[in-house]
Amino acid sequence: MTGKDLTTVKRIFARCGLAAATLMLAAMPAMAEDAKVDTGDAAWMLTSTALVLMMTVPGVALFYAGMVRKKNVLATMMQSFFITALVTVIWMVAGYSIAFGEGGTYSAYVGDFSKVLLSGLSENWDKPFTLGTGDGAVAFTIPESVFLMFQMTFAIITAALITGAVADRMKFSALVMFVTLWSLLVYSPIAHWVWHPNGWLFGLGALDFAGGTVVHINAGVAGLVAAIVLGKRVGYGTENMAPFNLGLAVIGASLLWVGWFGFNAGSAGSSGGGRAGMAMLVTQIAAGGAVLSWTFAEWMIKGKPSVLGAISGAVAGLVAITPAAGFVLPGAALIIGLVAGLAGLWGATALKHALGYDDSLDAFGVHGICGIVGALLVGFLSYGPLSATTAAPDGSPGGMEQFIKQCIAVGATIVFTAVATFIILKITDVVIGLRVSEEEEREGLDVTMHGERIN
Amino acid sequence: MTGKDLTTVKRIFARCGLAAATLMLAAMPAMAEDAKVDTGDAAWMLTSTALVLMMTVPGVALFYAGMVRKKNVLATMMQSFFITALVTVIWMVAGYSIAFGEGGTYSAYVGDFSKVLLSGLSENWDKPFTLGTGDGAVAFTIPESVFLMFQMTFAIITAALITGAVADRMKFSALVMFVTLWSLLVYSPIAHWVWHPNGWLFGLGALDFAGGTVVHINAGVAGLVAAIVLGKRVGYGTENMAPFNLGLAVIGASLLWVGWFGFNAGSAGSSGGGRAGMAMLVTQIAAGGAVLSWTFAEWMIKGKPSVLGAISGAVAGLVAITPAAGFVLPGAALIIGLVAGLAGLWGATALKHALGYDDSLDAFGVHGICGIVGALLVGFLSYGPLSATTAAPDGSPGGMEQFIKQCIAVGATIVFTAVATFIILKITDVVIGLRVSEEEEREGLDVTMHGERIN
Amino acid sequence: MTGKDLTTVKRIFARCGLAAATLMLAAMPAMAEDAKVDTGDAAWMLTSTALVLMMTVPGVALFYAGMVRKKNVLATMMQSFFITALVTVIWMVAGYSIAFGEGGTYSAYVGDFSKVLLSGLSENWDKPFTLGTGDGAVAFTIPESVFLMFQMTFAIITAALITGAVADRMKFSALVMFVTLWSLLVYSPIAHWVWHPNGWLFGLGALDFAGGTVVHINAGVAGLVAAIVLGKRVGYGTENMAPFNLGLAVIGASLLWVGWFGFNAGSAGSSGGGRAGMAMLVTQIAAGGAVLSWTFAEWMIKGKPSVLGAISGAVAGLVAITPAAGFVLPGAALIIGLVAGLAGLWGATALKHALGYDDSLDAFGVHGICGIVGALLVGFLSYGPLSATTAAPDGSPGGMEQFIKQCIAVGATIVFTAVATFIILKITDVVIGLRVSEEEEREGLDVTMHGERIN
Amino acid sequence: MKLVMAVIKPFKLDEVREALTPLGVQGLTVTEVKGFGRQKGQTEIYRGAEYHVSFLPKVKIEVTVPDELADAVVEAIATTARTGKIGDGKIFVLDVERALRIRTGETDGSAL
Amino acid sequence: MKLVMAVIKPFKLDEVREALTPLGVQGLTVTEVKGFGRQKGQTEIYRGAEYHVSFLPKVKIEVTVPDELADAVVEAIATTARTGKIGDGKIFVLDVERALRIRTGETDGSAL
Amino acid sequence: MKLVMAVIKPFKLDEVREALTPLGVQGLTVTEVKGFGRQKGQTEIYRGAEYHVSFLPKVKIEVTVPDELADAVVEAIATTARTGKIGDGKIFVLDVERALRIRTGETDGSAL
Ligand SMILES: Nc1ncnc2c1ncn2[C@@H]1O[C@H](COP(=O)(O)OP(=O)(O)O)[C@@H](O)[C@H]1O
Ligand SMILES: Nc1ncnc2c1ncn2[C@@H]1O[C@H](COP(=O)(O)OP(=O)(O)O)[C@@H](O)[C@H]1O
Ligand SMILES: Nc1ncnc2c1ncn2[C@@H]1O[C@H](COP(=O)(O)OP(=O)(O)O)[C@@H](O)[C@H]1O
Repeated sequence: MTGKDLTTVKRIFARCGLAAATLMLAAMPAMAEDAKVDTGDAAWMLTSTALVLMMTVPGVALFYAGMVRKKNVLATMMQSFFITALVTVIWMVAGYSIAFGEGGTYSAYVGDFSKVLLSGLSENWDKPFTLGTGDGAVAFTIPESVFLMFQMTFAIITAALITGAVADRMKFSALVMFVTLWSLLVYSPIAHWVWHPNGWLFGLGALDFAGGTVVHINAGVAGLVAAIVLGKRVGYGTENMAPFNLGLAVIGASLLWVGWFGFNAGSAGSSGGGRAGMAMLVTQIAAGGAVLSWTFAEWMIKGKPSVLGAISGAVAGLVAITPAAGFVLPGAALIIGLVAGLAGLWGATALKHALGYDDSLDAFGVHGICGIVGALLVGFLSYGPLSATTAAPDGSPGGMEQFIKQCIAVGATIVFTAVATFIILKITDVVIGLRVSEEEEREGLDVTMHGERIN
Repeated sequence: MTGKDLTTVKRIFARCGLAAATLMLAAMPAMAEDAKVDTGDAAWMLTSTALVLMMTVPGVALFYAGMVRKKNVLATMMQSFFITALVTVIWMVAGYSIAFGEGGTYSAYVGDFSKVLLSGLSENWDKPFTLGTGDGAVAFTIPESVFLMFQMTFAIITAALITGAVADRMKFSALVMFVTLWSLLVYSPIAHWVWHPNGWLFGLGALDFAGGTVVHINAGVAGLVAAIVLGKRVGYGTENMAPFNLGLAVIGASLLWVGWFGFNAGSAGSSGGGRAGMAMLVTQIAAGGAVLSWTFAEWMIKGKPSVLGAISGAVAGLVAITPAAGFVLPGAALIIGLVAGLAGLWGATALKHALGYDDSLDAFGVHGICGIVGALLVGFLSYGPLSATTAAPDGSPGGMEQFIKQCIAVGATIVFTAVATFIILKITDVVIGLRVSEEEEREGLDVTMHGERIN
Repeated sequence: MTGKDLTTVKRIFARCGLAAATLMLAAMPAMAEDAKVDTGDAAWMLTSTALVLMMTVPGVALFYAGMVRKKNVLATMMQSFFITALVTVIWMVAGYSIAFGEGGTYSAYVGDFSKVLLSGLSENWDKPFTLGTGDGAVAFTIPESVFLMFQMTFAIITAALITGAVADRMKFSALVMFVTLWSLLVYSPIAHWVWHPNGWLFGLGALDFAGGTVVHINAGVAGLVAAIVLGKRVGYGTENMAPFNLGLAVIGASLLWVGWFGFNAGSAGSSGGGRAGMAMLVTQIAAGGAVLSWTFAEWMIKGKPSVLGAISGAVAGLVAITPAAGFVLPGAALIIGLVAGLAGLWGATALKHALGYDDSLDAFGVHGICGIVGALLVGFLSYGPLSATTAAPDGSPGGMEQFIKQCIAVGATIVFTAVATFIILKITDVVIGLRVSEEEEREGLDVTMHGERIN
Repeated sequence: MKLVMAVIKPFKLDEVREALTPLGVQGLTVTEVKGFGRQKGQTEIYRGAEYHVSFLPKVKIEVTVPDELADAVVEAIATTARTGKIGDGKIFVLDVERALRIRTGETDGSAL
Repeated sequence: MKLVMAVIKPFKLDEVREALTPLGVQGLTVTEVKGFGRQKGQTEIYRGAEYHVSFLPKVKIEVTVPDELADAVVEAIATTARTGKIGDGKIFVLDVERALRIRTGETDGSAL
Repeated sequence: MKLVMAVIKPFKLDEVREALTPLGVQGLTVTEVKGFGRQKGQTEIYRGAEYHVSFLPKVKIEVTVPDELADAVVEAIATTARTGKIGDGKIFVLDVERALRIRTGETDGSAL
């Protein structure tokens, strides 16, 4: 790898997730055989991986389970928990290869099968990892095992987030089939577009620090499509569907918040430099801002500041800052947070009611909408020096040019995931049937799907 | 910065929080332009920040919510959750500046507005941070973003702890106003006194490793004043106010315990040297000791060892070791823990009943009393070499001289926070009214303040 | 320490827990006076310690409490919580010394009292720690305080795991006495055998990366013996003993899963090299595989995939990978996980019913059985290079020779713990009485042992 | 006065309450109960331990009404709560000798 | 014997129980119920979905007493449970034909 | 018809239900209640605040049966639920004027 190659890497890589790695390059010795894992970076990435896993189990599991009726609490937890296991194995078998394999003729769109079953990992397992080859290669200071584990936790949570839209009425068997196909055919390709140096959105220079498109817009739109295809819950709009135990949702949202530090600051790929620190700081500020704006808006509109509003606001802010976390300053983060709180409130109330679909727990209303808000706002608000490299000392300052790239990334993600999710759902419906019977729905999924109940 | 300056820094800084940073100085190259963030130290401080956030959400939220009656569970969680967001924004806007700005004429007592809205952070964001200037400067191996985020989580938890004293009867709107003023006018100044090199208690050489005065005595005394000003809960002493779900409190206490490793070992400012490790170890020992002494004492006195006693003991021990964590050996930690368990039990039962105030969840009884116990005991028990530096090879060994300094720090904190909290409460009372109506209190805050309930 | 000594260390140490330390040796300067703590390794080990503590409180506490009836929820939590404190103090007072003291004449079997009350820790507290002396010494890059805290969390969780077997019917006072004796007389010696360089199983070259024998087989077998000695619960087999709130168990299992990253990847002793990363990866894969195999098997056999099955599968997989975590490749981990899921299901259902004991929460069925499965399978599946050192470039590849060593380690652990546990229980029975009265059992331990209840 | 005690399926509660208001019923009391009857329960299996849960969640409505209203109330509940599927529940009518409104001390008819 | 069934505000429970003891009432049974009545419930809003919760938490006391004690018991409950605010609840009296203490098999008067 | 209302110890529920089936009882309704009586409660202490919890968990069974079955049912419950220890509970019998099966509209005897 020549000096010029490295420069190219830095320029491109600075635009996307795990970007801080490039900052390390300057300081690192040439990528020689004897490169060593940086113990501090590795420590942070191992920690971040644990934090992101915690976001799904128990984070999302509780956040969602706290919002459903008593009869569906366990089934809702089961969805996140089982998906964690399922996507783990899927990712190991083929998902990682499709997302982060070099790819062949269509390498801009999809990886290949070279890393199926993680083949190749037994070599260089104790050496720093380089993603991609040739000009586009991106060098890390951590081993591939850590890189792929960290990425695995993203694949897991994305699938788990979708379950919020289909809660209370989807067959468990159908969910298993759907997630298997979706993870391989939708998640992995989009991750390749955005995070593999060969990916077309990576090449375009669209900014997505930690997964605004790949994770949140993706899950949100998939959820919306699934909610529409499945149809409304029995009794929606007429029966009382008040959450059984919002306390669980508060625990879930809290662990999401804490875990999000791994999600965003971990996406710096390193603890050194200052990007991880800045990412954590702006994550916190955006979350705080969104709690305030959602809560105060609800207070004014509905007369009371609700707990569900506050925790939803936190998630809204965290989602919106995700694509921006490594690229914006605190002031911009506060703006993103305040806007996200209002956007989420609008998405989960006005928009949903206006369009009339039943997105049970607002996977689209919060993750979809706020993911879009964040992905677009970073186009204007990104601060050059934060993404600057020696090759591109100005980094990617916000502006119309960047905004257009963001629009392309957002649009492409929406269209692809909407169409592909729809097709996968229809196939699953034919093979298994998507929805439980009305009687099972009335009785609740806990007992009918899993033979258990909480007391 | 000359060699002599550095020496001075070390001598002073070794006496207070984040002290381990000084140990690093010896090993570091001169504070040149090209100093680099230590990836290992940064990894640990990022992790610690996540751990301390987890202490408030969901830690304190659950610890407190598990002790109230069913009708107030969500409202109690809401207080901690919302405060997390509120103090985040307050800290970013002005709190950090008031606490860690250099300050002008009264720089021994309060910072200035130079860091309002975190201005200045966009420069040197990827460089190690030096707190203060000139002789008193303290050099870190982590960037300012990480330092200020870590400190933010302390500002958050301190405000959240107060809510235990006012649970079940304070208006949510009044709490929002109170916390806003209190965080800016009470917390930030005291943090400046103790942790800024210009602060008068810092200069005095009072030992407070991780916040015995700033966090626990401060929150405990503020809580006591608030409990007295608000008055007793309706039905206090006559109606059954048994905790609705102590299971939540056990989860909360557990996460407090785990998170406290970030609180105390993170206050070493670094993972290197041995101070973080020793701080974690003595934290664990003190917590364990206090669980044993509280539980066995209760067992003897009341006939049964209660779960609430055990978890309260853990918190008591953790509080008491906080000011001492980086300065004492395991044996001393065990003593501190054993004493704290008994002191907490006394504070939460005998003292409270003797004086007749209604500190609903014993914010003062546990945090105030045990904070005082720890802050005073460290005066006798601190082990020189742990706080030693090249300039002061004896460190701060315990003794009468040190004990007097501790008394001054404790006394000053108590007096200032008591008076200021009282004034802020009175202002809030005039503007908004502190307390809900008796009917609202009867019906519960969940439904009357937030329009929600758990089922 | 000569070069040859170091080589010896590496060869031996690579076979057991905390093995990655050896990989560091090659890269380290001679073990001179001025060796420094590696900030990155220290950061990861501090984090791992927090994660492993989280496994017990609230992890095991919730996992178990979620499976008992309403009347025993708090008592079950109390057992884990109190044990955390109790074993902390026991470990500090003597447990650590018995486990990691050099030992005298019988140094292959037990340590000595040289480290009682952690004496000696005040020296070299800021230096890297070397375990053992002379030829067998093992050098770490972290201070002893961190090493002993990390180990303490293992001693804690092992004792806590046993409580699953005796849930619902053991006197609290008897449990306190039992755990005190058991921790000192059973846990510490076995830890010495396996993890101290002088230990006979260490010398034998049996592989146990993170505690398959010391923790899981040990706790599982002790639990089995205790379940048999205590006898069945009143109403076992006739009354409905359905779990009161499996939601708690899901939270517990999730935190166990997350915390297990500290347990296994922390057992690498370092974040550098690649062992921690590989350990984390295979941990995740085994957990995922076991969830799938347990769930699908149950689905086929019983008609429904249960939540309790899924979370039990996760624990089964995590247990089984524990002895293997640093030594196997992802493919082998998947096999271990799939086998463990089936083995756990068999242990918790068929085996238990066939033999007719009442292991309330399947401490033996899951931890015992899957610990054995993992400890034996690693004999065949371990991958040489992962445990390779310069002295032994082939490491410990799986095969019949290694398998026999594993059988010896497993057999010795089972026999010793079974006999010693039985004796300790009998002594406790004579002194205090093991079991509550039938009336107390009917009324529930929450109110009769602890004077509290959940509502 | 009569106490009409009805055990119904939980999701029918709101509908039933709304059906009673037009008849002049101004108050009623609801209890969560578990019902055992012809409707089969579910089998729950926890790690191999099977429990046939014969008790299903139901809701019990208790409403005291003047004698002349009793039939209409029974009728209204029966109609609204009916799904035609097994487990719809029962209605029992008991005689009430006295009624009293605590707030005012009003008795009988005017207490309801 | 009479079954006195009272629906009261939950926080009045302890007071009521204490008021009955002097009358010679040695046992009673309490159920958590939800009441619908003149007292308005609260509106709960969850992300824009409004539920008017017309049901308020109440406590139902059931106590069987000898005929001659019924009036005093009703009186005692009414007095103690009264706050004068809407929602104080109701008391109904029903006739009980038989009573039996399970432990001893005693019946009627001596069963209570 | 008679309404047999029994308050028993919770762990006896399954046994009692099984004892009623042979008598021809096809349905019953169960409520979790708290009982106050001769059986002493426990004292709970939370950080020094003592609450004597006089209420103990009990289960209430309500079963409506034809007049001729009432005695047998009372007898069966009394026998099965008896432990001989204090707190075994009570059985009360009330008269039911009407019964109706919601699903079919059947009334009285055939509604049960
Ligand atoms: N004899 C009875 N006494 C009291 N409650 C009854 C009786 N029979 C049935 N119930 C209640 O009615 C509910 C419905 O009865 P079930 O026999 O399942 O169906 P259906 O109402 O269609 O006949 C039961 O769950 C139970 O709560
Ligand atoms: N007709 C009735 N039958 C049964 N319970 C009733 C009836 N009317 C009222 N209740 C119960 O009494 C409670 C109080 O009644 P409500 O009309 O709100 O106020 P008040 O008691 O002041 O008239 C209700 O919540 C309900 O539980
Ligand atoms: N007069 C009563 N009216 C209604 N329920 C009663 C009455 N007396 C007792 N009970 C119920 O019966 C239960 C058992 O009564 P208790 O006096 O404790 O013991 P025993 O049944 O052995 O006499 C009580 O907990 C209560 O629920």
